[in-house]
This record gives sequence, structure tokens and C-alpha cells, in this order.
Amino acid sequence: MSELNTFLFNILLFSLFFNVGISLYGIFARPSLIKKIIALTIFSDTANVLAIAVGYRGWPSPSQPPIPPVITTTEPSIDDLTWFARQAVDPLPQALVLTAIVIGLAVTLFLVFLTLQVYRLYGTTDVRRVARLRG
Amino acid sequence: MSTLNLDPWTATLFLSGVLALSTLVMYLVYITLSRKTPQTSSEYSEPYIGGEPASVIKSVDVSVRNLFWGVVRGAGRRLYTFLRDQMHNGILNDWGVYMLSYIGLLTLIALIYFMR
Amino acid sequence: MYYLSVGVLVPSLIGLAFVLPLLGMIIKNIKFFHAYASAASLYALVVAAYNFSIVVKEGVKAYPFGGWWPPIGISYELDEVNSLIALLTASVMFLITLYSAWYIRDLKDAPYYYTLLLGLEVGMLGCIYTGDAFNLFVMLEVMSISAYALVGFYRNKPEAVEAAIKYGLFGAVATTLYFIGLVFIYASFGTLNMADLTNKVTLFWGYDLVSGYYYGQVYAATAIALALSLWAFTFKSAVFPNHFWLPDAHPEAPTPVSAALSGLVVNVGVYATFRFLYTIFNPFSAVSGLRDLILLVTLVLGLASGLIGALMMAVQDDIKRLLAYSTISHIGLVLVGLSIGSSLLSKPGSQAFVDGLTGAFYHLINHSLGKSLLFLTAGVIIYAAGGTRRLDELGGVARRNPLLGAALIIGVLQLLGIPPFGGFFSKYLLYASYLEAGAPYISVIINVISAISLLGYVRLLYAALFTTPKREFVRASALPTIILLILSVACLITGILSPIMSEWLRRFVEATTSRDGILNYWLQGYLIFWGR
Amino acid sequence: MRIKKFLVLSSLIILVLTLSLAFTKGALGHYPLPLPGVRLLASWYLFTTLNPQYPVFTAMSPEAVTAIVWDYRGLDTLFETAVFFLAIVGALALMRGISLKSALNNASNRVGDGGLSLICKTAARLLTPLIIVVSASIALHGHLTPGGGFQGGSAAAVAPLLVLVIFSVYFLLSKGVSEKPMLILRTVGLVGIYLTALAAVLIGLFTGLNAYVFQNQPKPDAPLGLPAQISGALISGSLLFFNVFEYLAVAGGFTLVFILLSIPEEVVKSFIGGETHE
Repeated sequence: MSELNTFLFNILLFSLFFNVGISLYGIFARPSLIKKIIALTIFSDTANVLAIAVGYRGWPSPSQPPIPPVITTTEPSIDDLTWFARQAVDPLPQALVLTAIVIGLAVTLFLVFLTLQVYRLYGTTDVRRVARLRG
Repeated sequence: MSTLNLDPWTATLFLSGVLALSTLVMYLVYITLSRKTPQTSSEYSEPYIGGEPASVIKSVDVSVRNLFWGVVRGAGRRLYTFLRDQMHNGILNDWGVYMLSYIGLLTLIALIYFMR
Repeated sequence: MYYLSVGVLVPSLIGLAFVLPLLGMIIKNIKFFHAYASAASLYALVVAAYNFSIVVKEGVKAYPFGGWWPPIGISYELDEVNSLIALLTASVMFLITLYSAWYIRDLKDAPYYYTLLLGLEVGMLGCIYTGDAFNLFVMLEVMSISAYALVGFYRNKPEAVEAAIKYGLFGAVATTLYFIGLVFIYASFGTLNMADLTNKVTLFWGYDLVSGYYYGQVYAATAIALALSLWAFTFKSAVFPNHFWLPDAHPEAPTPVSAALSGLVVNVGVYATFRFLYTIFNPFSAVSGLRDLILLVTLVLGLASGLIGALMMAVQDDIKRLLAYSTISHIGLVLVGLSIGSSLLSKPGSQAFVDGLTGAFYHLINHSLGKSLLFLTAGVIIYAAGGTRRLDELGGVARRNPLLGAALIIGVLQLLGIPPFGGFFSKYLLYASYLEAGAPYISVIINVISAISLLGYVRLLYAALFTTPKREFVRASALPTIILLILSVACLITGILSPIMSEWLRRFVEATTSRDGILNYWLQGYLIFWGR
Repeated sequence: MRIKKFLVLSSLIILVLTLSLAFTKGALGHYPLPLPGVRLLASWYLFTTLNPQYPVFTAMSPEAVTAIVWDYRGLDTLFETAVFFLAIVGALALMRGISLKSALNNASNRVGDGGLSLICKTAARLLTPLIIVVSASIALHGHLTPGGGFQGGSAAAVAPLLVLVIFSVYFLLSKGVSEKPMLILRTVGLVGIYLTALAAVLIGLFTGLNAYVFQNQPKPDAPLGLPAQISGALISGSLLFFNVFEYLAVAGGFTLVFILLSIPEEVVKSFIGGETHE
């Protein structure tokens, strides 16, 4: 069982790395600004999933999957906390990802407004024609 | 006989101070001796720069651009053509080629480092 | 002993920006916003100067946010180098904000402009002060998004919007790559605090009580993280293959913003590179082999961007674009100075090592002052010439206004490296350090870069100063002239006081990059609670 | 052109291969992944997130992620909010001066007409208050359960988006949800976050006690702390305030963005048509 888990987890990580390549190709080589922005969101989400995956932990016991980092009692004893720390996943990458998601969203939002403005002024979102600045 | 050894900083500062002073003196001499009214002549109003045909010169004043193309044309025309038309051509995807190659180079170095 | 001023500056400054858009809807008098923004940046300048004086007096200072032990919480950490760069940033930003009061005097959207300008300042100061690698990511984004928005501020100019989207799209990629690098760092080191990372990489004390030992193969993780973060930092500082956005973005922004972007924002990338390659992954660390390779890359890239910036300067038609290319050239030179630390070139602590780093930071300061002076002068020149930016049409503007001409000449001499201005001494230090390191061909290339850039600068001087004035020019008011005067005097001072300044910088660099300095950075930053 | 394609593809392949190789070498943690336990730093968070036995070393929130977001690493979150704020200001600056007021008075844009079918409208009328209630609950319980200010705020912004799509932007504006109230809401939220972050310092300045920026619970050398409980109900000190203010700020900000994005192109064109700069 644990071998299967490890195998699937590693497949997940490899597919994430592959995703990095694909999304970077989308950003750097596709001509449309809209597609570039879509690829950018894929790229930042890939980074976020990678961070979450790094914070994941192996199953504490064969029958018990890891739990989210939330304590379910309001007055935990030391034993409760010890049990909790041995079951829960790493909360730090989740917090970092929360920050990174908002930042990615803010940047995407602004880029969407800029693309809209580019379309208004140039009549196209093809970067090969949005190239008035050169030299 | 005593010698005076200055470190490079002080020497440079001293020398540039002397230079500035002498420039000031020369400038003062120049403005006291120079003519107050400019000399004009119709012959001088047709500039002709470095093999540049006169047709490119629109005004009496030589265009800075023409002057510089006159200078750099002989020196680095092919270089500038490459720099302007291949690299700085303003197309985002062509920049991306150089930027991605740079990522490739850096990761290659990382690869060489940890696989050795 | 903690100083509240170390921690409170950056968070308190952003609050002043938070209320500005709403105030803009309520208050219609634009003078209020000029005063408000100037007061805010004056506050930043005062606190940054105070922090600098503390650090000079008492050494490295850290501030733990929320009172948490640093690897658990975030901390700010100030040593001599970053508090000096923060002081430089705050003072030049203050002058730029004052100048904005003249530049956008009748723009009715001043609140938005000032919000973004304050955001830019907060972002830069945060990047410089922070002692946490992830917080650096967040602050880079604060800085970058203000920069994108300011570049695209003239929304109806197609060029401005085009430059902003080009800058923003690849800038987002750069910071996300840095984030992936951080994931690798956290996964293998188990910490994000710079002081703690320094400890773990340098093996002062391998294990640590809060973040434990290593959790993965740290060599591979460091290699990946350094490669990705170096890409991001060189993007922010516009070094050769990542420089394409700069000559588009900097000229299209409003002129005070161009001065801030060219003079200060690029410094942040250089500073971050320094922090990563000289403090965290320092010459004494376990990964010094990787460092040597990476520093060779930065050396080559620095020389390449120096050459390309200088070459491209000569063929520009646009005064601001010319100055933007000059920024690429100078940042390349600064990076060449930073690359001296490769063990193939010099031993840590040797004459060449210290000379090179001193030269790099000295050149950084000189370039910031000179370039912001030139951009602000260019703003006045463009105004006086009736709004044109083409060199051919400037037609001797600076001739009619001797002060303007003097400022232009001083700025050019500063950047060109003519004594007695600071630029000469910093270039001399870079030159001497590579001679000392036994790589004279690099010294020659540094001189060649200066010589090539002469073409562009002469062209600028010729266009603005030596052509005959063709028409009546508008006179500029007193405020910008005073600011130009202050910056010119600052350029002159960095030159005339160069023996003192280079001695100071040398002391700072030695204190920061020596083995004791790095140990102290870790002790102050990580053992903060036990050290008291 | 072929060499460019070759460069792009080979660099991407090198990047992906290097990342994968580094991973197999153990750069993301020693094999086998996932690691059997959490990293030591994480277990400090897990141990101290709600630990009433040691009141000077806890965030007093059962939700470790929210505790990290707003207490342990509160600075990141303040500036993350600042990034969002600056992005919205950038968008506002791009759309400055453009408003729907003139178009609202136009007879062809009458409020009642248009929009989707009656079924959609009825469903939207029913759903909108529910969305607001659920989102408020997400935000208010952010320190107890997964969720928080940002999540609640973005959920709340779905309500105006729904109205905007199903009715029209004019309908939304006629209900008083326009740029200015949303900007006020956003500013109130941001100033609230700012004051909560500096609350301990401000109190410390008046009382002369030592306090840190972003301090929530008392620390060994800083006895000042915000109350963790109010009459037995856990509010986790500053976390509740942060979540509530973030809720307001994010809801206001998203609604503002949706309104700006839904301004018809011809209205925008009529504003920016003859504008020049410099």
C-alpha cells in the first residue's frame, strides 16, 4: 500500500515538472497575450501545487491518512497536541501558497486589464504585431 | 630631496582640481578674447559629413542621427543590424528565446554541479 | 535590544498608501496630495537614516515580527550594506516624490500616481530590509506590481501599455520561478529564514533547535534554487539576456518614475544577488563550488550587458531610451564587480575581493545618483523643448538654462567616470580589483565599455547642449531646479569625498562578507532571543 | 527561425529534466517521498498553534494555516493584501475617469429590461443573500476552521458577480453597489488590517510596555497581548479582526474589479478617445 502511495505521489510530482515545461512554453512561445496569461496562471498554479505536495506527509499508520492541520477541540491537552502533530500535514506550505495564490491573482488581474487596454489601442493581442517599441 | 607619494585617490582629486582650474582660466581667457558677434558666411551653411549624401540633411543643422550613422556605419553596421533587428526587435516571443536559453544555461550548470 | 524603528518603517508606510485612493475621491485639491506624498517619503527618509545610524553604531540589528523566534516568524535584518542601500533608496525617492509635485502638477489623477509611487518605495525598502526568503518574494511582488502599473500609467499611449504588459508578463514568470526555488529550499532545508539558511549552508552548527537538520539532498536543492532565483534577480536588475524589458519600460513611464526605476529598482535585484551569493550561500559555505560556477556566469553576463548597453546607447533617437540603455550598461558593471568573489578570481578577504565588492557598491551608489539626476534633468529638458523626446528635436535646450546644462554635464561625467566625480573612482576600483585578481583582460573590457558608452553620452550632450537653439523654450520653475542642484552636489560629493567614502564602504563590505560578519549575521538573526 | 525553436525546446527539456533529476536525487526530501513525518519547523507550528498551557508561546487558534497566515507570518499577508490593493489601484488608474453614470441615464439601458430568463433571476434573488451569509460564516470562522478573510471575501464577491451576469451592471449600480461605496468598503478593511497589525505597538506606546509589530498573544519579553477569548468564545486575539477586515477588503475589491471589467467597450472608447499625454 505504501509503495503504491509513493509511486502515485512521485507520478504527481513528475507531472508537475512536466507542467512547468508546458506552461513556460505557453508563456514564451505562444503569440496571443490571452494565451500567455492563461499559461501564466497554469504556471503559478503548478508552483502552488508543488509547494502543497512538498508539505504532504506519509501516512501515519496503514489505516490512518494524514489529517488537515486543524485541531478539533478547543482545550487540547498535551496528549492531544502530540497526537495532532503526529497526524497532521505541514501547514507552512499551505500558508505560503495562500499568499502566493493571492499574489498570482492580483498580478493576473492587472495583466488582464492591461491586455484589455492593449486590445483597445492596437486592435490585436498578437505579440508579433504589438511591437511598436523596437531598437 | 624630499619625495611626495600620493595615493591614487588624492592624486586624482588633486590632478582633476588642477585641470578644472586650468580649464576655468582658459575659458576666462577665451571669453575675454573671443569676438562678441559671430562670424557668418553663406559657405559654411552646407554641412557635409563623412560621405553622407547631402540629401539626407534636412535642416542646416546636421542631424545627430545622420552624424552617428555616418560614424558607426563603417565600424559596426552588421553588429547593429543584428542587435536591432534580431535581438531588440520588440517582439515578445523573440525575447523569450534568449530568456529561456538563459534558464536552460543556468539549470544546465545546476545539473552539472549536482550530477558530478 | 530591539529597535522599533527597524520593524515599523515598512509596515507603517504601506498604511499611508492604503487611504490615498479614498482621499482622492474626497479631496479635490491636488496640492494636498503633493504634500501628503512628500511628507510620507520624508518620514521614510528620516526613519531609514535613523536605522542606518543605529547599524553603524551598534552593528547588525534584527527585528522579529510578532515576537516570534525568527525561523518561526519573519524577521527583518539590517547590516551595514542593506541599511546603506535603504538609506540611498529613501533619500532618492524623497527627491523623486518632491519632483513629482512639479512634474504632475496639473494631473488630476495624482492620488493613484502617488499610491503606486508609495507602493514602489515600500516594496523596495521591504526587499532590502527583509531577512526572510519568502518575504523577499512578497516584497518583490509589491515592488513589481507598482512598477508595472506606473509604467502603464499613461494609458492612452500605446507604447506605454505595450511596455507595461511586456514587463508585467515576464516579471510574473520571474517571481514565480523564484517561488519554485523557494519550494526547493524549504523542502530540503526546512527553513526560509536567511540567517538560519546561512547557518545550515555554512555548517556553523548544522542542526538547529527550531528547524532541525536537512530533509533532503541539499546540494541538488541549492543548485536548482540558486539557478531559478538568479534568473529572477537578474530579471529584476535587467542583466543581459533578461534586459529586454528595461529600454521599453523605463522610458515610457512618467519621468520621475523612470528615475526611480532606473536609479533604484534595478538595485534591488543586485542587492538580492549579493545577499544570496555572499551571505546565504557565502564563500565559506558547503556549496562554494556551485557559487564559483554561478559567479562566472554573472561575470560573463555582466560584461555582456555592459557592452550591449553601451553599444545600443549610441544609436538611440530618444533621450530617455538612451538613458535606459545606459542603465543596462552600468548594472552590468556592478554585476562584474560582484562577480569577484568567485574563488577562481580571489580569496575571500583578499585585496581584490574587497576592492571588487567595494567598487560594486560604490558604483551602485554613483549610478543611482547620476542616473536619477540625468532622468530628472531629462524631464525638465523634455518639458522645456515642448514635450519632444527625440534627440534631433531637442536643439540645445540646456544652453538656455545654465543650471540645467550644468546638471546634465555633471550627470554625464558621473556616469562616464570622469574625475573628480564618483563614477571615476568606482570604475577605478573595479578596474584595480580585476588587475589585482590576475584577470587584466576583464579590466580592459571594463575600460572598453566606458569608451563605447562615450559615443552615446557625447550624443546626448551634443543634442541637448551644443546644437543651436531653434525656438523659444519654456522656462522651468524653481522646484525641479533645486532638486537637480541637490543631486548634482551629491554626485560631486561622492567624488570629492571618495577617499572617505571608499574607506567606509570597504569597512562595510569587510564587516558583511568576512567569516565573522556572516557568523554575526546568523547570530543576530537567529539566536536573537538567546543573544540578549 | 529553426535555431530559435531548437533553443526554446532544448532549454525547456533541460529545465524539466533537471527539475526531475533533482527530485529523484532527493532535492524535495529524501526518498521515499512523501516524508514519513513533517519538518521540525512545521511541528513547532502544530504544537503551538493552540496551546493554552503555555500562553506566552501560542497563537491560540486551532487552525494552524490561519495562525501562520495572520500571526506567525503576518507580515507576508499584510503585503500580500498590499499587492492586491496595488493591482486594483493599477486597474483603477487604467480605468480612471471612466464611469457608467452617463450611460445609466441613457434610456436604452433601463434597469428592469434585459438579462437572463426569469428562472435565473428568481434563483439569483434567492441565492444572493445565501452567498453573503455563507461567505460571512467562512470569514468569521476563519480562525477555527479552514477558510478565512480572503476566502470569505472572494466567496462574497460571487454575489455581485451573479447579479451582474444575470441582471446587468446597470441593475447592480442602481442598487447602490458602485465604485465609490466599494472603494470605501475596501479602504475600511485595509485600514482595519493595518490598525490591527499595529495594535499592540500602539497600545505599547501608550502603556510603556514592550510590544512587537503583528503581536497577537503575549510573549515572554512582551507582556502585551490581545484577548484570546471573549466570555469563553475563542476569538484568537487579532485573527478574528484580521479575518473580518480582510473579508470587507476583499469583497469590496473584487466587486470593484468586476464592475470595472463589465463597463461596455463603447463607454470606455467614448472616454479615452481623444485623450493625449505629455
